[in-house]
Amino acid sequence: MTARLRRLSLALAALLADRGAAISLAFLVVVTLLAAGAGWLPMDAMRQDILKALEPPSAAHWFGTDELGRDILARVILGARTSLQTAAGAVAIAAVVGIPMGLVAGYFGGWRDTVLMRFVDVLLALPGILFAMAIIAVLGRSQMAALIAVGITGVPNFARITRAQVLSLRSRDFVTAVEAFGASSGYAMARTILPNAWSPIMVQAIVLASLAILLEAALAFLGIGVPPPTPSWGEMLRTGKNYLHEAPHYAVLPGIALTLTILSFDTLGRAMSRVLEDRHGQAMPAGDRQEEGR
Amino acid sequence: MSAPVLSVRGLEVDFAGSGRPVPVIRGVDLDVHPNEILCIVGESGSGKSVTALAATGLLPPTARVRGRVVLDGTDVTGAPPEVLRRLRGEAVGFIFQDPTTTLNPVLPVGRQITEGQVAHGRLRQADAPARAAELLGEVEIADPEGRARQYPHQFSGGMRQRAVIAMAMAGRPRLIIADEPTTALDVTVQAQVLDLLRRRQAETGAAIVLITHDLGVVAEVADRVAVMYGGRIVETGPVDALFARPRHPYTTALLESLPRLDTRGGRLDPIPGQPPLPGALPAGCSFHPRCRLAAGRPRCAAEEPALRPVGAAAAGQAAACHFAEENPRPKPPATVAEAAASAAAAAPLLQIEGLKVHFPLRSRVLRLTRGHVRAVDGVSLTVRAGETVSLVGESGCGKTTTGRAVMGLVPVTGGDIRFEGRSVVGLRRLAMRGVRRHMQYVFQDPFSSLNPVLPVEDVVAEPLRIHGLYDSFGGARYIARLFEMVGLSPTMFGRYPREFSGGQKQRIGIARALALKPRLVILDEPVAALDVSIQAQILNLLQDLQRELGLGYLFIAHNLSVVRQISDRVAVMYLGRVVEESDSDTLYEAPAHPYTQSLLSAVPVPEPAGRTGRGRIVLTGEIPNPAAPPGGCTFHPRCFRATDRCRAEAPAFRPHPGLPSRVACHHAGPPGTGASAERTEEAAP
Amino acid sequence: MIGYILRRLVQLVPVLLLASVAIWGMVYAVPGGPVGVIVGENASVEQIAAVRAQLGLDRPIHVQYLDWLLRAVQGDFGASIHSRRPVMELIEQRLPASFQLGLAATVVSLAVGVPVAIISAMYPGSWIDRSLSAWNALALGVPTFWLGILLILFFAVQLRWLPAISTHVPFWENPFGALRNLALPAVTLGLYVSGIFARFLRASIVSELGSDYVRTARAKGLPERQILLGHVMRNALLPFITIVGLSLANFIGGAVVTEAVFTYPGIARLLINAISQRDYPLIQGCIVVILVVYVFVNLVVDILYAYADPRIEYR
Amino acid sequence: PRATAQEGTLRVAVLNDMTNFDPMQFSTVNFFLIKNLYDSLIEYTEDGTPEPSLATSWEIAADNTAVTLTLRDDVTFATGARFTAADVAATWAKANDPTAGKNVYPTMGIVADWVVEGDHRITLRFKNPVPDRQILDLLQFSMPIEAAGIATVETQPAGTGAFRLKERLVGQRIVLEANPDYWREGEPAVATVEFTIFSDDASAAAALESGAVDMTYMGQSRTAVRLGNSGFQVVTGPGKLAQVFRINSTRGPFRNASFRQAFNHLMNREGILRVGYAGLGAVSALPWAPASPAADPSFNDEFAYDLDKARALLAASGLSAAEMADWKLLVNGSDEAAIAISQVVQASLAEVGVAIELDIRQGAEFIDALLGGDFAAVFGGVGNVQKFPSRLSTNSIYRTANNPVLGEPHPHPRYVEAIARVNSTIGSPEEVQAAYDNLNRVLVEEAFGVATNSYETGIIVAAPNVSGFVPDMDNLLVARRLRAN
Ligand SMILES: Nc1ncnc2c1ncn2[C@@H]1O[C@H](COP(=O)(O)OP(=O)(O)OP(=O)(O)O)[C@@H](O)[C@H]1O
Ligand SMILES: Nc1ncnc2c1ncn2[C@@H]1O[C@H](COP(=O)(O)OP(=O)(O)OP(=O)(O)O)[C@@H](O)[C@H]1O
Ligand SMILES: [Mg+2]
Ligand SMILES: [Mg+2]
Repeated sequence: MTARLRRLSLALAALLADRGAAISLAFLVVVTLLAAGAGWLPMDAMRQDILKALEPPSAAHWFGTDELGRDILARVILGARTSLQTAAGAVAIAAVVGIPMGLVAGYFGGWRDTVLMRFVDVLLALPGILFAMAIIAVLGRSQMAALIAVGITGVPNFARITRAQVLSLRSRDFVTAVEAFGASSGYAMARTILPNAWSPIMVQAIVLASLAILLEAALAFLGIGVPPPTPSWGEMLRTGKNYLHEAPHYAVLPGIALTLTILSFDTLGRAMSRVLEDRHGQAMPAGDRQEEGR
Repeated sequence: MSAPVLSVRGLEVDFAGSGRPVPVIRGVDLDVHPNEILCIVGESGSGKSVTALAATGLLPPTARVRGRVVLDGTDVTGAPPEVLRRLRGEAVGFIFQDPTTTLNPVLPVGRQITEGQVAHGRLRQADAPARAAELLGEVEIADPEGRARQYPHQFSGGMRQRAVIAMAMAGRPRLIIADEPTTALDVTVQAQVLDLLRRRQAETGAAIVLITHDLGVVAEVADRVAVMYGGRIVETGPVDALFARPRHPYTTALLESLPRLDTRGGRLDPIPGQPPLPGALPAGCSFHPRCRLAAGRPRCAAEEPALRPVGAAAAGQAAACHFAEENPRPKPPATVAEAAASAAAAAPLLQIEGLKVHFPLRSRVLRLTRGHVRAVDGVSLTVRAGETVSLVGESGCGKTTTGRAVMGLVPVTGGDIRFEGRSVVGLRRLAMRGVRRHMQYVFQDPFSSLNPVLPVEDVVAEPLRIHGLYDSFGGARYIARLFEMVGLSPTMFGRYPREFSGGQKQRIGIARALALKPRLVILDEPVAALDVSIQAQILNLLQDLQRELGLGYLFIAHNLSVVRQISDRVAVMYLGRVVEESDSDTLYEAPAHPYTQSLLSAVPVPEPAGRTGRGRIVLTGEIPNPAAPPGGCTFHPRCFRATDRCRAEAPAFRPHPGLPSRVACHHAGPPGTGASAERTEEAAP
Repeated sequence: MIGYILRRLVQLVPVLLLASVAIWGMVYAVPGGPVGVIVGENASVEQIAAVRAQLGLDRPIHVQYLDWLLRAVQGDFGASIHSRRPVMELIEQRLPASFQLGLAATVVSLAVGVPVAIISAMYPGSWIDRSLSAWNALALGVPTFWLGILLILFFAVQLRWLPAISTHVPFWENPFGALRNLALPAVTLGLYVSGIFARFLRASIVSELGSDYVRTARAKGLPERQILLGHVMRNALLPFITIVGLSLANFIGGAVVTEAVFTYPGIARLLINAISQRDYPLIQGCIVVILVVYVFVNLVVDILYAYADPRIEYR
Repeated sequence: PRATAQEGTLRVAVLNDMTNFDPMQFSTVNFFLIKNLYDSLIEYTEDGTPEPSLATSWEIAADNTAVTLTLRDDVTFATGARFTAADVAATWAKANDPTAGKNVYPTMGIVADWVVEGDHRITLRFKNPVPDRQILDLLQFSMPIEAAGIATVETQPAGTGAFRLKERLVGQRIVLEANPDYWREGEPAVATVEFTIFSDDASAAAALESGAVDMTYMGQSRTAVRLGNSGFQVVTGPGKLAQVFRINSTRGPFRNASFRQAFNHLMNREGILRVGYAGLGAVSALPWAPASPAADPSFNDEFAYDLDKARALLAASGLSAAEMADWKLLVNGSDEAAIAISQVVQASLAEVGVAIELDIRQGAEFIDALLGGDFAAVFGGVGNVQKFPSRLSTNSIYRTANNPVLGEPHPHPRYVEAIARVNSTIGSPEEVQAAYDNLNRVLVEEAFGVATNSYETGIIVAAPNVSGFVPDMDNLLVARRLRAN
């Protein structure tokens, strides 16, 4: 156990040696803490004051106010919660569905591979955002629907990356070894192959988190994301777009928050893949679906 | 003596990584003269390649180079890139180790051969195709015009290396640097390539620096030798003198740790310990912790010895050892044959009869079966308890597949495998699990056979856990015992495989194989990836364990010397079939199958003394595609005894009269006999 | 080769069938139907029933699907419920625009991404590499819709250089007009992907630069430029073809946000409107066409790949 | 007949694609087309005075049971066919057909039959005496379709309008060209009108600002105010809409009248007008435009935003807190203003302790919910609020029979009676006013529709060089005199 801890702390140290990764991680930690503790902050994201609508940034409202006179800073912070929750949930769904698919397809090959990968093909062939829209249309507009929709569009990423990993690992001798000892295919997949495939999968998860935030924002921008009054960055951009001339801060500030968060996830993901590459000498494959939110 | 083509003085190379710079070359002096072959030998990581790359300024930018390198009259160190570039095209040609990766896969071979010349303006673009064909012709490739237009993947390994030689020679360079040019090739092909290299050198008068870790190759081709250890040259001298009377204890130890084709010894004499890492060199003489002479001598631990002439001045030998004069002559190879017959009486542990494993070849599209790779196509073998049976043959002949079929890892197409009398073919999963407890497998590549994310303790315990026997076998205490048994300290329990050297990893792999107390161990090239000194340690360990535990070994290898060292009986495979099987001594001393004979004659012997007189059968061509084996006897296209009968009729595998061997050949018999032996037998120049 | 193409096309059939059944099922699972949109907010119950019957929407789902399928196989995708025009006609109006935008966006992403990749791969770790990689990160981090709005505000509203709305002007009829109309949407779409391209290509160039054949080429004394262009790029571009193809297919079918922001008459916007109006035949038609485009582009990519990579033989 | 050559193109940005060319199926999506392809029998001026159009004169019978029209004899359809009384008869026949009459059908309920009295003379007869204004509204609402073109009118326009269809690219643009034989002298002013369909208000505004179009039609109020401030012309017409908080009084807490009445005071009307419409419009507690004969500003004070009064009414309802919050507010997701004002109400409700969620739906899904009455409450614009007061009942929530939301029998018989009284009061102005007052009182007490404000629909924002705006009673776009130079 201590060895594992040591390994973890070494990896973290290597990660933090990268200045970009350190800054990104710090930023994400701050954003996460703020989002988690939004309830304790002095500003209220929901309090309207219509007479004070669309005010520019001031001492009372650091980020100004929106069209209903609500504090934009508070809404940006609460929007972080929406974004992070959606991203986390979506990545979890994508992983829970995609990883077993990739494992089974890669490990057994044959008809299972054909069937699963055809399914992935269809998912990939339809632009993700269209797919997400259809899912939301079926489920109705809610945070859960957005989360599921974004999650399902991420399934191919996990399925393909896991499958590729399994294909490259399953002919490696240490996998043959556990098979030679008489281990079941379940053991070989879950206990031997998967732990070795974690690194690229983790990297993929982080990349996907940034894509999920982007896609969630795009859905909100198209008016089918998390419904108001729950603040969400995409929704704020969508509304703020209408007031670009009167109150440019309204769309600019949430946009910056969104971009910085995506950048941080992205930087972190790349730094992680670099560190892992250095440590394992294996190249991290790029994601399949990086074109979300077009 | 004429001026040296390459002259290196005081070469030092550091690699500046993230931490402190690591000294990799620590003062190397070298001269290479025209028409001379200088071999650089040494274990992995001793700095052979870096020396060669530094000589031509090809090191990556992270390398810091000091010292003076004069190549063909030009000072290389600090030369502007343009000068270096010209030098590379004209004065020096390169041959690298792995012919599969040294050629660009997406460009035609012919273009790659000549493009350097074209870039230097020494060849007009219009003349390039003709010149490429001419060069390919010179390296004895049939249909050079057609081949020049093909891509590397359409060439076999040996042909690729020939093409690389043609490329290196294209500019008629004064110097050729060949970095392990034959390590990736089979012995038969290695013999062809070395032969070609030597002949081309004789024709062009170029100097050759040949880097290798195979002392046999050195003895075959070198004029002079430089032995490297820990980033320095520890001994240098003419090849005969160096082999006859090595002056540095490392050279001596190397020679003694080498298994040899011409002797069957009980135990090898390995060099203890591990080669040093460049970042953590011992103080003083870097060899002293492993040195026989250094024992207890404070000077060795304190002072780095200089390379100084030793022995008769005319001999031109130099060694970097404070006590070079005390270095004993190498022990003559042991010739005692131990009682090998002891096992013969025991009941058979493993019986393989007529085993066939065919892999379907599927088309990319629609995945229709388009044919079969006949990976194993008729293998019969018996292994008894306490006995080592070896399976030898060139790459791709089906050795590994046989081993895997025994373990039930690949589906068997035909034939039978019996373990302790019970057939294991087609057993259901659970029944197979029971059998697997008693058979274990050791893999070739220690780097990939251990799960990188498990601590080594868990790696070794994994088979026990899978079978639910961890506690009943004694848990951690039992694992500790296994560690000690293979010469590792249980204090290493929590470490990960990455933190071990290759030899240590292979020990862990062996410990893991022994965990379930098997009766049969299948060893798939267990020492092929290891340096000679470590190889000897592992071979000894295997022999000790066998004696202690009464194990039966199925030993898979392509190195005939290693096989001779360890085997009781040997089976030679060619293209999926066993073509000859006998006890070890008979097979090596009286081979009956022409393929066995050619294999044995292709093995380089670390004995420069008799090399000019050794008769040698150089096989033409390479092993055919197992998906479309030739008709009749599959060996006939390469066989020097082939007749019409061989083309038409596959020979049966049957006992050879007068020998305890079984052979599959229409014209079996001792070397030198047979229809057309003289035709293809040729003497080295 | 022709046999190979035919087989690939045959393989397309199950994918299309699977997708069409799935989409049909999904479309019906979605609440709301096309009738409300047609009759308007103040319609009566009888009116709605009449329209439903008129459109054949009162039949069981599977009957409707089979009917659609039978005619679709014959190339007849029916008429749009909403506009009463043949689905194929509507798609034919949009497809050239989508192709043109997709190609333009691909050109933009290549024109930005490839040089960025090459330059940063040539000096890995240098300040220029780091600043280019920051640029990439930015390209990947700025949401498309946001970028589109900013571009319109700046180039169309402020400077008045380019139109704020992009119509489809066929390139061969009026190249200048086409470029004016494509500039902003193509940049909006392409910038993000240029980041992906640059990253992918940089990584493969760097890894190819470390391979043995590059060392061989250096040992031959080839100039660095020739090594990069003649050796490395050929290998690095091979896997890149696939990525470019995928993104082209996605540009054509999936430029949802960009088409909305620029009011561009592409197929994605047609589909989005069809979805919001529950125009079933049009939804089906669009999706089938998007799938076919995807498969077709991939086929072309595979053929190109085979052409560029001597190791692959198609039998 | 005339020779003034039209020239030039007018480029108009619109925000919806039209659905079909039937003038009886007009809704906001084809507002921009109808008055350009068709003419009405009569028109209203901005202040509601009737004036001739295809009908040169109309004589209402003394007992208000018939009207006789004289039609122009110099009019041709876009096909070239002459316009006669037979076309008007065919048009009314279509309007009176329950499957073909579409939007006009309910209005035809008062009609008994019609008699063609010559090529250019026709008499329309009513079942009962009908107020003048209601008759005029029907004439203004009647847009003759060529008899031969009635069957295909959904896909093929068949009118006498100043323009005819030149090109249609679904979802992209519609191009009209001048009708060369148009009967109005010197009109239309331009040769072509090109409508480009935008999916988004901001893009349309940007197109106008960048000069890509000459005007936008039906954009958002806020954008219009902004563009107006930066030098563009903002043209609003008399045909305002009333924003009404529609309540399904057959469901949940809304069955309770006191609970419903609380909403009269829960509406922060100033805030809503400001947030949703940038102040363009007027607050109103009744569903009338200021020009409506039934408008009564005194209600605005009586039913002003007052949370205390709301709390009192909520308390009087006797509902528990959980019951009061047991509903969702349906929101039209494609309407930015609706999203904003729904949040204003949501916040007001939160202030009085009723926490509810928004149920935002898009496109077809929203319309289906609206049509099927599948909602508890929803904001929705109500039209015809500047015309005869009983025209209110053509809007779904205010329908007196076959009400799609409230169902049969109508749960608010007082309201049904009040509308009937308005329809049948043909007496003195005082009697008429009393009928209107009664209707207004019933509306706020039954409170199944709580009005908040009137607002502009069909706003035109045009570049400074555009001239020739013709106001339309329904704010439809009339392009026949428009030109840009
Ligand atoms: N680019 C590099 N960066 C850092 N260290 C390097 C680099 N190249 C080689 N080294 C180190 O220099 C030492 C000598 O390497 P070199 O390749 O010369 O060994 P070698 O004798 O050729 O071994 P082998 O038989 O394995 O080829 C090794 O320890 C190696 O790790
Ligand atoms: N799973 C497989 N599918 C198809 N062909 C296979 C498979 N495994 C092995 N082969 C083929 O079978 C032949 C024999 O392979 P095998 O690995 O047994 O050779 P080997 O004698 O162990 O060679 P080496 O010395 O290179 O390890 C080769 O041609 C190989 O390509
Ligand atoms: Mg080397
Ligand atoms: Mg093998």
